[in-house]
Amino acid sequence: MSIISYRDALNQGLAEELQRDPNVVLMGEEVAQFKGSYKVSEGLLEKFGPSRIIDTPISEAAFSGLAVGASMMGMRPVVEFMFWSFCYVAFDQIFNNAANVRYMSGGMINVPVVFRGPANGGTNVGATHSHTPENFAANTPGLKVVCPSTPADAKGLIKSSIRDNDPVCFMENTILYNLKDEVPDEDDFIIPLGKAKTVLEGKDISIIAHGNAVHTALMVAEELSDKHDISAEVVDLRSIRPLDQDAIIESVKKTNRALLVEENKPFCGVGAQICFLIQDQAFDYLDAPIARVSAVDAPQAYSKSLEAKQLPGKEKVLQAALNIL
Amino acid sequence: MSIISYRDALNQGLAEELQRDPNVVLMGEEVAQFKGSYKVSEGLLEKFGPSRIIDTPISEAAFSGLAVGASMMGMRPVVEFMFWSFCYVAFDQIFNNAANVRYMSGGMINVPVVFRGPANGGTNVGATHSHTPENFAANTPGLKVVCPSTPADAKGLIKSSIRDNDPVCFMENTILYNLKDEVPDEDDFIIPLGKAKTVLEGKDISIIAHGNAVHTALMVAEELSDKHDISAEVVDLRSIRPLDQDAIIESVKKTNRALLVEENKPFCGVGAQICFLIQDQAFDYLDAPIARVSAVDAPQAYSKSLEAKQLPGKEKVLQAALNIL
Amino acid sequence: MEGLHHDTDIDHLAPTPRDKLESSGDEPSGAESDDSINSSKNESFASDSINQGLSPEDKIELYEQMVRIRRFEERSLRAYQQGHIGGFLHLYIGQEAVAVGSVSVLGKDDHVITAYRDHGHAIAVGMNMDECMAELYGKKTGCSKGKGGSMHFFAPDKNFWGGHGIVGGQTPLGLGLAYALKHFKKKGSCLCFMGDGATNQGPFYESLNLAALWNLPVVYIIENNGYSMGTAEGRHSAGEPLARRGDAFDINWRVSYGHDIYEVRSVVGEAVKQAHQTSKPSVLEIITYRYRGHSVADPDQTYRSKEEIEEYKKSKDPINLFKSVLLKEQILTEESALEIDKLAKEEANASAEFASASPFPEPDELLEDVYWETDNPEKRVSKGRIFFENP
Amino acid sequence: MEGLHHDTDIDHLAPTPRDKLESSGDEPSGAESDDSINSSKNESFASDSINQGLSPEDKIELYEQMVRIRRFEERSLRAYQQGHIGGFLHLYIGQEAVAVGSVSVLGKDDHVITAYRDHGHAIAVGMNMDECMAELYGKKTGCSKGKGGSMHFFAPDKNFWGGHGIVGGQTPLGLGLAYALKHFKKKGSCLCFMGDGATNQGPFYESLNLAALWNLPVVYIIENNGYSMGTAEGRHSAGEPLARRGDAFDINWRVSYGHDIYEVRSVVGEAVKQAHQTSKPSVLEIITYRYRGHSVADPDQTYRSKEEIEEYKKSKDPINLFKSVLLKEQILTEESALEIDKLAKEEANASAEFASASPFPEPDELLEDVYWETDNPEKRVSKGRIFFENP
Ligand SMILES: Cc1ncc(C[n+]2csc(CCOP(=O)(O)OP(=O)(O)O)c2C)c(N)n1
Ligand SMILES: Cc1ncc(C[n+]2csc(CCOP(=O)(O)OP(=O)(O)O)c2C)c(N)n1
Ligand SMILES: [Mg+2]
Ligand SMILES: [Mg+2]
Repeated sequence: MSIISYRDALNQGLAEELQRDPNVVLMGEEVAQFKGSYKVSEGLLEKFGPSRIIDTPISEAAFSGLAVGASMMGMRPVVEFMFWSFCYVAFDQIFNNAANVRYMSGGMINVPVVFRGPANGGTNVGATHSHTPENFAANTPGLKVVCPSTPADAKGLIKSSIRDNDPVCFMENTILYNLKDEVPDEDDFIIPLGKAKTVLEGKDISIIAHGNAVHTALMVAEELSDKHDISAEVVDLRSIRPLDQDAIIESVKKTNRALLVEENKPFCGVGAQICFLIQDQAFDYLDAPIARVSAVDAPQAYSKSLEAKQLPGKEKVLQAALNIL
Repeated sequence: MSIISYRDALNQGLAEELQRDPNVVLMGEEVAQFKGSYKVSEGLLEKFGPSRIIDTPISEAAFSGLAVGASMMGMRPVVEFMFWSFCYVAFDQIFNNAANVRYMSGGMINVPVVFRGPANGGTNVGATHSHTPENFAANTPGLKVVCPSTPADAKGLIKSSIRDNDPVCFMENTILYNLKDEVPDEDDFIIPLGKAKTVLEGKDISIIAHGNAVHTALMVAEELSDKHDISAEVVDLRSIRPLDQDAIIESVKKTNRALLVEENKPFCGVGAQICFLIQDQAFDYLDAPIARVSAVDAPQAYSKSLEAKQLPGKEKVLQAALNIL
Repeated sequence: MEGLHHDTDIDHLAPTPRDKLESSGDEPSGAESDDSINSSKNESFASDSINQGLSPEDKIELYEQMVRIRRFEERSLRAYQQGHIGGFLHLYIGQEAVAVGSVSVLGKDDHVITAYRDHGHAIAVGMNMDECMAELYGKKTGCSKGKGGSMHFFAPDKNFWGGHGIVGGQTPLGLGLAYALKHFKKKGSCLCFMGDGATNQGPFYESLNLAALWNLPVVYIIENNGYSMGTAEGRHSAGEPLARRGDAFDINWRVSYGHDIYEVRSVVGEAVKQAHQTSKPSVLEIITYRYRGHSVADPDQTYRSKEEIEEYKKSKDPINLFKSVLLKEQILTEESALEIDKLAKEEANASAEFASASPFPEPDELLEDVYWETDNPEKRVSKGRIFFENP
Repeated sequence: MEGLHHDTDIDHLAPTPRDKLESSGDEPSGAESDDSINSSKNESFASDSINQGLSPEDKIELYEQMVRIRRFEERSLRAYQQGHIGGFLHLYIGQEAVAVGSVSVLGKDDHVITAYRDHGHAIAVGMNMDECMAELYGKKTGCSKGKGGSMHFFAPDKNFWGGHGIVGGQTPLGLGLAYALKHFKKKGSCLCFMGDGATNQGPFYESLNLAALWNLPVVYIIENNGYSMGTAEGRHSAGEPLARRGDAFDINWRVSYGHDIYEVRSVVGEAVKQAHQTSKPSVLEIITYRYRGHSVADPDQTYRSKEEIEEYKKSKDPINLFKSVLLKEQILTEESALEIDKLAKEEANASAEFASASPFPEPDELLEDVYWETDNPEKRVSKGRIFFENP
């Protein structure tokens, strides 16, 4: 185990896969000479050269589609979006071409492409730069969706995503890039997609979250335990699609209460879907309605004072937990 | 009352609003000389001339954005997408610009634009042409979303949408264009957004649907009544955002059972959101899990034989109802 | 006709240093001073080395291919009218020389991608009528197992990557195919076909910039049939010719006619040679015409006259023209032409029978071909639930 | 520097019949044979009627505006470093003559829209420093009530429509503003500013086609500062100059320098005149330079040298240049220049104090300004629930 940042973990994962497979390339705005806007690709240009680490113009539609086309022929491109928000100008290439080519060709073509970059609010960059499209991507059959919350997951999941033969939308979080934690040193450390992680065992309530909300959930669980003598279980989904439904349902069957925390917008967000599954599969186990805390239902605000209240904070989540206990 | 088609009802609604307000224009591919791919704009060019009914090149991003810009200055453009699927190439203009400009300007700017066109599967046009993005739009604060299921609703709601000072995503259905039904003749017949319609009163189960699924729900209700002596209530949402939550909750409180039917894809679809609301607001009233039937979770297939089974059909929905009764 | 490019004299578009393809060397220019058909013009392309090298059998095969495409589509039209085919059916009739001529100059590392009007390209690359017709019928035996339909034919084994329904959506994909060719160090190219209307989609320009900036061997072929559905070129596009839109990116571009298969071969051949030799992209605008409505359901009488269609058919039908060339070259006889036609019709009829007799896919096949992993369960690595509504 | 356009001699871009703006009549050409600054060149633009018509007060005001923008931004930079400002801060320092010169030629029906590097345009259109600085601080008194931030300034009452964060996303909006002007029968125009990097977004081309096809009075101004973040022009764009990308649409285009405010006024004035007279669009590429990193957080030393920055500052700083012109014209004295500077600094400092003293918005304001209807409850017509997660 080494203690490294989420950023470095991603960097290692990318470097290892670039090393392992010459058909992996990384492309995006400022990924090469500038080392990535968030420095995730630091050192990769030096190591792999400009034919593997490629700076692009601001042409998300073209380079996303290029990556899909290249993947159809057997390459394994990794596309960095400086922000996932910019997938909106490349939407058709991702949500039609990457998602549907396999189907429309009757299974003759694989699309092993990874789209990655940060998708989060909370950094005062305003509405246009704070989208969290994991629900859009997971709604789209043909795509897989991953949202790592820790350095180890970032590394293990990016490696799995690159090796995956299906298109993967990999959503990081700028707030987590500096988070440091233990990451296994093994040579071939990977984490399969679709495997949730119970980050805290508990028995009174299941708090289910993904991405940065997992950390909020953990703080809430701590306070529930410290101040309210309540034992909360925290489940980190890690992957939205495939989804570890069993882990969710088992946890809820044990605790009989579920609180969903997400930084996604509420209407048709990931929490809504998890809610459907829980009540569908564990209706008789529920001792209270499933509670949910999502981002406040407004475009992401710029002002710190507003945005601090826009994402699910500890107090609000705590209150939501207490409401159903 | 006159009996007219959904297509003609839309046409009347558009014509009346074009007549009423000189700042309303209709633009899109083939809307003028060709009268619209689905002939919704028949006769409008003759009546209002080429400065009000405007044929566009295949440039959805540019003309959607143009409409947003023009609406900022006080026009009320109606943009036709030949298929709502094509919003994927204009996603940023709709989901960023139309949705966020008001917010980002601190409320100084209105964006009274309507994006309309068909959004449905079921006509063998394959995955790229069958998207149903009502959940994406309703997830996006700043946008309103309407899905009319009958000729009267089509007319009353398109008129409201055009008069609305906020951006409205108006999603029609090619299968419904030929549906004929009664439409009030009153001069100024409008239906407010956000008002659901209980199309059938019942007491044993609430079937909640929108768009074409409403018609499936009605067939199922009929069969439930005829063959199973079960009295189903059918609620047509009509508008997804704003959402008539009260109508939903009241119905479920009365029947104690809810079945959600939609032609949306399941993961984070509209049904997921309605499910969350019901269990949140009427948990103690539920005698069974909330059931849901969505489109089969695969890209829309071309073949008739497949697609016939891809959208929620009567048998499948009936079975889902019986399962929770 | 307002905006119809066929009224355009392409003479002033004669290659200048920039729009002349680099590898063209001493090839004669493709631009002539009027657009009437005359044998001398045909001969000028006929004498290009790329056409000189054709054996009589090669020429017969080109002719056959065009005839087969036309008969296939005519048969599919009947099937549509009989209710066997649903959704859209975009016919390529009238444009056959473009697909056949273009594909005929390709080698083993040259690839093809196109839009939804894809039957011609599909047959030109060697897909057989059975799998194509069965796809139109939505049958399990179709090239895409009935999942893609008319707009989404694919044959990766024949270097054919679709068949794409979103206008312009294939332009970045074609760029990616070219990118991969370069990555894999193949001396190849990608022909990316598109319509005149598709030139108004933004991703095309982003792709042009990348193609030029990164030197990618993609050849954009604008099949300019004068209309984007019911909208004539002059009503959808500012500036002429459309190929000039590559100019600002310093991409070689050229306008030529698509009714003469020798001309198509010359022009595309040059662009492919350039791609092989220098890896450079190009934009070719090929003037052509579709005889049928945009799709079968479209009443084309509203935006163009019967006369316009008849005029083109009479003077520029690519099959008739090539037939008279081959008759003159004494490669074909009226009898052998008739025989080719008969065989093509029989083949098309047989394909309709094949399609008709083929089974429909089963509902549970809906969930196949969505993910590689679920199609290969024994190799699946990921865990968890992946589908959320079953048939 | 690889790809840096400043090494480009724009002489060969001298107006040809197509890139000469139509209404320019007998104006002198903007292209000179070298790019060194000399007073004779300045005088050639100085003698344009649009500049001849300036009173001494007008000129002082232009100078003041540039100084105010610079001092405002320098002050905002300090505030950012002190932690008062979050997110991005894209400074316009070095480019001031472009916004000030352009806006100064506009009349009451001329409108402006730009990208995220919008402080200069905002102040140029007449927004006051207080509302701008307060917006940067995220305060309730900010122009967008703290909701938009640095990238999203708006002042519709001053014909200023933002401030847009998505690169190229404003290009169709600007088209729409021009469309509405035409609809409302105003003799106006819309200046749509964008960066060099933004020319690689597809919607820009779609917009160019529509602008030309429909004859819309939009003036696209590419503020070419040589870099798209850390990517020099030559690494992000094929073909030069960028303005030529309007050519294929038959749009008049022109390249000029942005360090001389007289030149900016001449060139933009012509384009606006053309828009007023013929409703025609144009594409202007204005060569300029930013002194600071792409945004405050960006370490610009990785992609350009200190010398490059110093060189530009020394020879082409728009404020210094205009100052020496005005000194020479005896409109300004060293003392009055100092006074202007002092006042600008004081104003900037005061705006920071204003911002600092202003209240933050309250959390429940999060749900304001999302929908017109919920902001105007007494006029609300729709029913039902509209928000699904409250603060
Ligand atoms: C993005 C998008 N917008 C609209 C359509 C609908 N549509 C399909 S084909 C077509 C016309 C295309 O014309 P052109 O590119 O000239 O090709 P042609 O049909 O002539 O072969 C349109 C508008 C689409 N498929 N995709
Ligand atoms: C669609 C999109 N992609 C990427 C970005 C991130 N980004 C913001 S500014 C910028 C560079 C733009 O350069 P340019 O257009 O030259 O303008 P300048 O910053 O020089 O004023 C990039 C890549 C964005 N905001 N939007
Ligand atoms: Mg066409
Ligand atoms: Mg720049």
